[in-house]
Amino acid sequence: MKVSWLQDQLPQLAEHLESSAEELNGLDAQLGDGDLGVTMVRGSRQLLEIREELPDDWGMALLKCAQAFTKTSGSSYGTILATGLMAMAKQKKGQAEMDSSEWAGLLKVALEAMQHRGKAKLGQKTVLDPVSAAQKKLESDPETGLLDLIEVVQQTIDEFRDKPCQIGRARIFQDKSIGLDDPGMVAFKRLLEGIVPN
Amino acid sequence: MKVSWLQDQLPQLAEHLESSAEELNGLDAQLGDGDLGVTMVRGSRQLLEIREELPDDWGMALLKCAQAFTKTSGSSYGTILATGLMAMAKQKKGQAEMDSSEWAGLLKVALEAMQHRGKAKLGQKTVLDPVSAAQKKLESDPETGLLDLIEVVQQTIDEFRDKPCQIGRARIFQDKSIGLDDPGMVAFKRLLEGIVPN
Amino acid sequence: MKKLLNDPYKYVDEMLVGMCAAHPEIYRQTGEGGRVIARAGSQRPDKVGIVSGGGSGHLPVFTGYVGHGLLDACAIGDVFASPSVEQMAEAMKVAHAGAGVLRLYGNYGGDVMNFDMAGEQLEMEEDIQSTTVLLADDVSSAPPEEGEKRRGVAGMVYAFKIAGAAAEQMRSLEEVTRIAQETADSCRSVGAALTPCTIPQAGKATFEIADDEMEMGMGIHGEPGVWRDKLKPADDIAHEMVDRLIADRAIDSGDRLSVMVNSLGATPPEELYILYRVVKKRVEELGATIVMPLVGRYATSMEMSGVSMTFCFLNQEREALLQAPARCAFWQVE
Amino acid sequence: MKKLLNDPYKYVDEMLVGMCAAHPEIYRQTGEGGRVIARAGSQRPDKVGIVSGGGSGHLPVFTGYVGHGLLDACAIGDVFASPSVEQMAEAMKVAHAGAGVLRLYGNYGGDVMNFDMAGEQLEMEEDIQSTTVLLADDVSSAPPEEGEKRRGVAGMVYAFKIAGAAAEQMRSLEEVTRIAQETADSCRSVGAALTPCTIPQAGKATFEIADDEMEMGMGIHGEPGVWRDKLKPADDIAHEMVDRLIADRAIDSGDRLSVMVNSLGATPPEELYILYRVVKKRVEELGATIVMPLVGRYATSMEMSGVSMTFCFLNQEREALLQAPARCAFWQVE
Ligand SMILES: Nc1ncnc2c1ncn2[C@@H]1O[C@H](COP(=O)(O)OP(=O)(O)O)[C@@H](O)[C@H]1O
Ligand SMILES: Nc1ncnc2c1ncn2[C@@H]1O[C@H](COP(=O)(O)OP(=O)(O)O)[C@@H](O)[C@H]1O
Ligand SMILES: [Mg+2]
Ligand SMILES: [Mg+2]
Ligand SMILES: [Mg+2]
Ligand SMILES: [Mg+2]
Repeated sequence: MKVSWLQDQLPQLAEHLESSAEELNGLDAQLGDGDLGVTMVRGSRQLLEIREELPDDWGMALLKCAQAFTKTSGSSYGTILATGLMAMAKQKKGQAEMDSSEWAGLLKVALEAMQHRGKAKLGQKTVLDPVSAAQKKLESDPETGLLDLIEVVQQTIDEFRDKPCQIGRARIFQDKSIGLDDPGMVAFKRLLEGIVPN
Repeated sequence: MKVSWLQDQLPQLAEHLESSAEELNGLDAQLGDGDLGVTMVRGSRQLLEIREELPDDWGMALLKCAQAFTKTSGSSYGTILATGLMAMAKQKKGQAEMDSSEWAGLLKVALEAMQHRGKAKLGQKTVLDPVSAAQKKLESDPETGLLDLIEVVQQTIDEFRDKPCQIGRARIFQDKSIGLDDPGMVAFKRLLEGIVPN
Repeated sequence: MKKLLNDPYKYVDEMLVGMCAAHPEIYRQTGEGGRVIARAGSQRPDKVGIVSGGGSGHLPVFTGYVGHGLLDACAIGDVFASPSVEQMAEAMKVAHAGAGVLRLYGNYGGDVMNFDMAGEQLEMEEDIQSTTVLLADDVSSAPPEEGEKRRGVAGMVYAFKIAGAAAEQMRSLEEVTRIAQETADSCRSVGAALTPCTIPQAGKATFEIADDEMEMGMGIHGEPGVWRDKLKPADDIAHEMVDRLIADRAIDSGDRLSVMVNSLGATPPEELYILYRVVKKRVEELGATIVMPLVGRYATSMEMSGVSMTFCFLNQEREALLQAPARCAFWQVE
Repeated sequence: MKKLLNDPYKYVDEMLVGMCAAHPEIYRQTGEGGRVIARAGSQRPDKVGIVSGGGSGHLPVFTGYVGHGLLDACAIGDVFASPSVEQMAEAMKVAHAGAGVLRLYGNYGGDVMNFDMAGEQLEMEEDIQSTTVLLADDVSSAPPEEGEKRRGVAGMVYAFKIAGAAAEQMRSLEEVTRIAQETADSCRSVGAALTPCTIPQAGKATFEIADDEMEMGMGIHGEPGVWRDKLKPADDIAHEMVDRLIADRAIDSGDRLSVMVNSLGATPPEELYILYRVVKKRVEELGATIVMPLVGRYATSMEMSGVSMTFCFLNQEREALLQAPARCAFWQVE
């Protein structure tokens, strides 16, 4: 697929994130500062702004997507997401094509970069955990469809629900966080849901 | 009478003021800062301290009494009282004798000085009002006994009860002050009560 | 409204000990019970002495403003209570260096009685020449025709600064007094309170106010204001305060004035700056110029939330004196 | 916990506008959305730039400390929220005058991620050399063996001051970074909160605490502390804070250190001085000397009640730099 595929996805992705904003703010408010929905909405609105200008080069296009988040938010999730996108951008520099078989590898470099940036470990109940689960699933079965990936992410959310958040703002409320979904995990699920399977 | 008469009075005067302290603090707390009892107690303790040293000259003795209040308190009542005592001290300078027939005249100069100091007018519900009433009574009947004077003071207190305080801290609570006795008036009554009629 | 203290009756004494310990190069404790704060070092001979005094609980007012180009000494009472006549007389003695003493303080009944009495006492005993200038800048505390009844609030900071600079120039008592009086006459203030504070010895709030209410025109000890109502947006409050100040003394085109946006204690500088935007715009729209704006905590009521706004109208003389060097622990002008 | 504001979402922007309007000779607003505060005037060529950044609501930290002998620029987020990567990169660009940039700020996850990313971005794009020194001085936030997890609090004021003076002496990026790191390593802080504050956008208190309770060791954003119990007498609190600090780093006889007794906002200077008495006594009993004590509001959480205490151990180099001239709207050292 080409960058135009991404361009086609953006409107409904943005719409889905707008409609999830309240939910994400609410989840984040229980454990943090309640701005996660705002972060996602601002980022996706910025994506719509630059949609037309996205270059054909996947590397450059992903870099611009990353910047859509670093420009509009100072919150952790925006930076973590941008870090992942940038890592993928480096990988895809100069390429106008992307194949779904590349997803596992791209998610892998993204995950590494995100771990390096945020200094969090897997298992600490952050967005890293569902990203890792999705990456593993794709690695074992490169043909995994989007709906199955979303299923894997949901399983990770369920699995971590009764564990404590050990990183970020939510770390302050370790005990309170038991029984609550990690907002960043849910935001990742909403991101995937915003993409229409082709 | 000589200064020794005053020296004899001081112990029971101080005792009476100690036992009135709580009442005076309480009255002042309703309308001001609740320190009137403290002011009177500190002043009378200081009077006991200097009791032995009081000179034979009524002028000097009254000056020392005034200073007992200016030294121990910064509150209005202490200063007003001291002002009155100082005015009387000037009048009695160089005299070792005092006659009860002089009381009307002494209270008159005291009242004038207190009015000048505090810039309050008669009728504004302050200690000035019972002092003035007592002064008038003595003027019309120089033989008035202490118990009758105390009676006159109590009448003034009763008369002003339902008027508003218009001066000092209590002025802030003009409405609230209606129905409440002015603390300074009551303190003046307690002062007179502390003197044993001879 | 929680306070960090030991024995409430020692609040002021312990505070003064700590203040002098932290700034020994600026403050010196003297007087009966240590209730007089004087400049460290000795008085410059023949400089007019400036003393102030009043209740504690308003830092930097009054004690904090002892320092070069400001006050020479200060008598300090318990929280919100006047110092004694003795303490005021002591402050005046310390401040006297041969050229007389100006008593410069806020118009509160108790303070006035005590300072007057102290002044008379000193003139009799020691032949120290002295004058009085009262600050009565709070426009909400009485109508203009009863201006002499008004309370003194943050305007006194300008009077300390400007008179202090004049004294530092070795001007005469008469001159320093004139300048102080002109400064006092040029100041207008208005305050608004959002919460009360707690007097240590009383242990309870000075007044009650609902969680969503404010009171316009309230005094720094909780003296009742002109209205109490729901808390308004910051810009509305700023506009109303400016309106009240200019209703009392108009700002003319070409005027030069300093503006103080002052926190009563808890209100943070962030919020003072939000208000200052409006004040600056309003003053400049009238064709006037703001000189040396003061935004911060200059006259407080311990942990009270709220703000006051002061305009100090300047002429050439006052402007130069306002900008002359001064130094205390809370304020430095170079 | 009432705030003077208009639209809570404009709290920071309006505050910055007001701050720059009040002190145009010190601050200049730049960057996307005006969220970078830089020194007024232009950068001195070849001086090392020092930038900081973090959430708003801590004035004078961070923005307030932009000024001569202190910071060159600062990126400022919403209240208690990190600035964006872009804003941090902009602050660094403004601060860069040919000799590289030191990023000097508190150890908070979001800030670290963003500043790291901004630094990498700038090194790639513009070849600006940069270094990082993190403040992690809050002893209650992690045990000594996990020192790198500690939060940065008021100790950063010392780091700004000392590194700022070193940069002003035209020292190299390497030198300034070394000095900043050594200062950061020499600071120990502990805080105690009595009340929460209100984040404008959230509109409610950051935490709940009973009317008669305090929390020892609480962080400046309400991060949980080490105990919560009845409010203690001021001297007990001061002693415990000193105990906690010296348990983490002993004071030896002959040591020279600066001590900060800092209000988190609402707590008035009166009460800081009550605490300072105890600190001074304790430090001097150990045979050490206090240099330039700082008692006041140096690092706050808006209208929070509470205090923090910081010890900054000095050597000759740091002592001289601490006392070198500096000037911002909130602090002047001559
Ligand atoms: N260091 C980190 N590494 C990875 N993910 C993190 C990290 N910190 C936070 N997150 C994720 O980000 C989410 C919170 O995002 P956000 O609301 O943007 O944070 P904040 O507003 O506290 O800066 C968390 O639910 C978690 O999934
Ligand atoms: N200006 C004044 N003139 C005369 N009496 C006054 C004046 N102000 C106050 N008083 C009297 O003093 C009493 C209050 O005394 P005190 O508690 O010492 O005052 P404060 O503590 O407010 O300084 C009042 O009840 C009143 O009788
Ligand atoms: Mg968040
Ligand atoms: Mg956030
Ligand atoms: Mg009283
Ligand atoms: Mg009193």
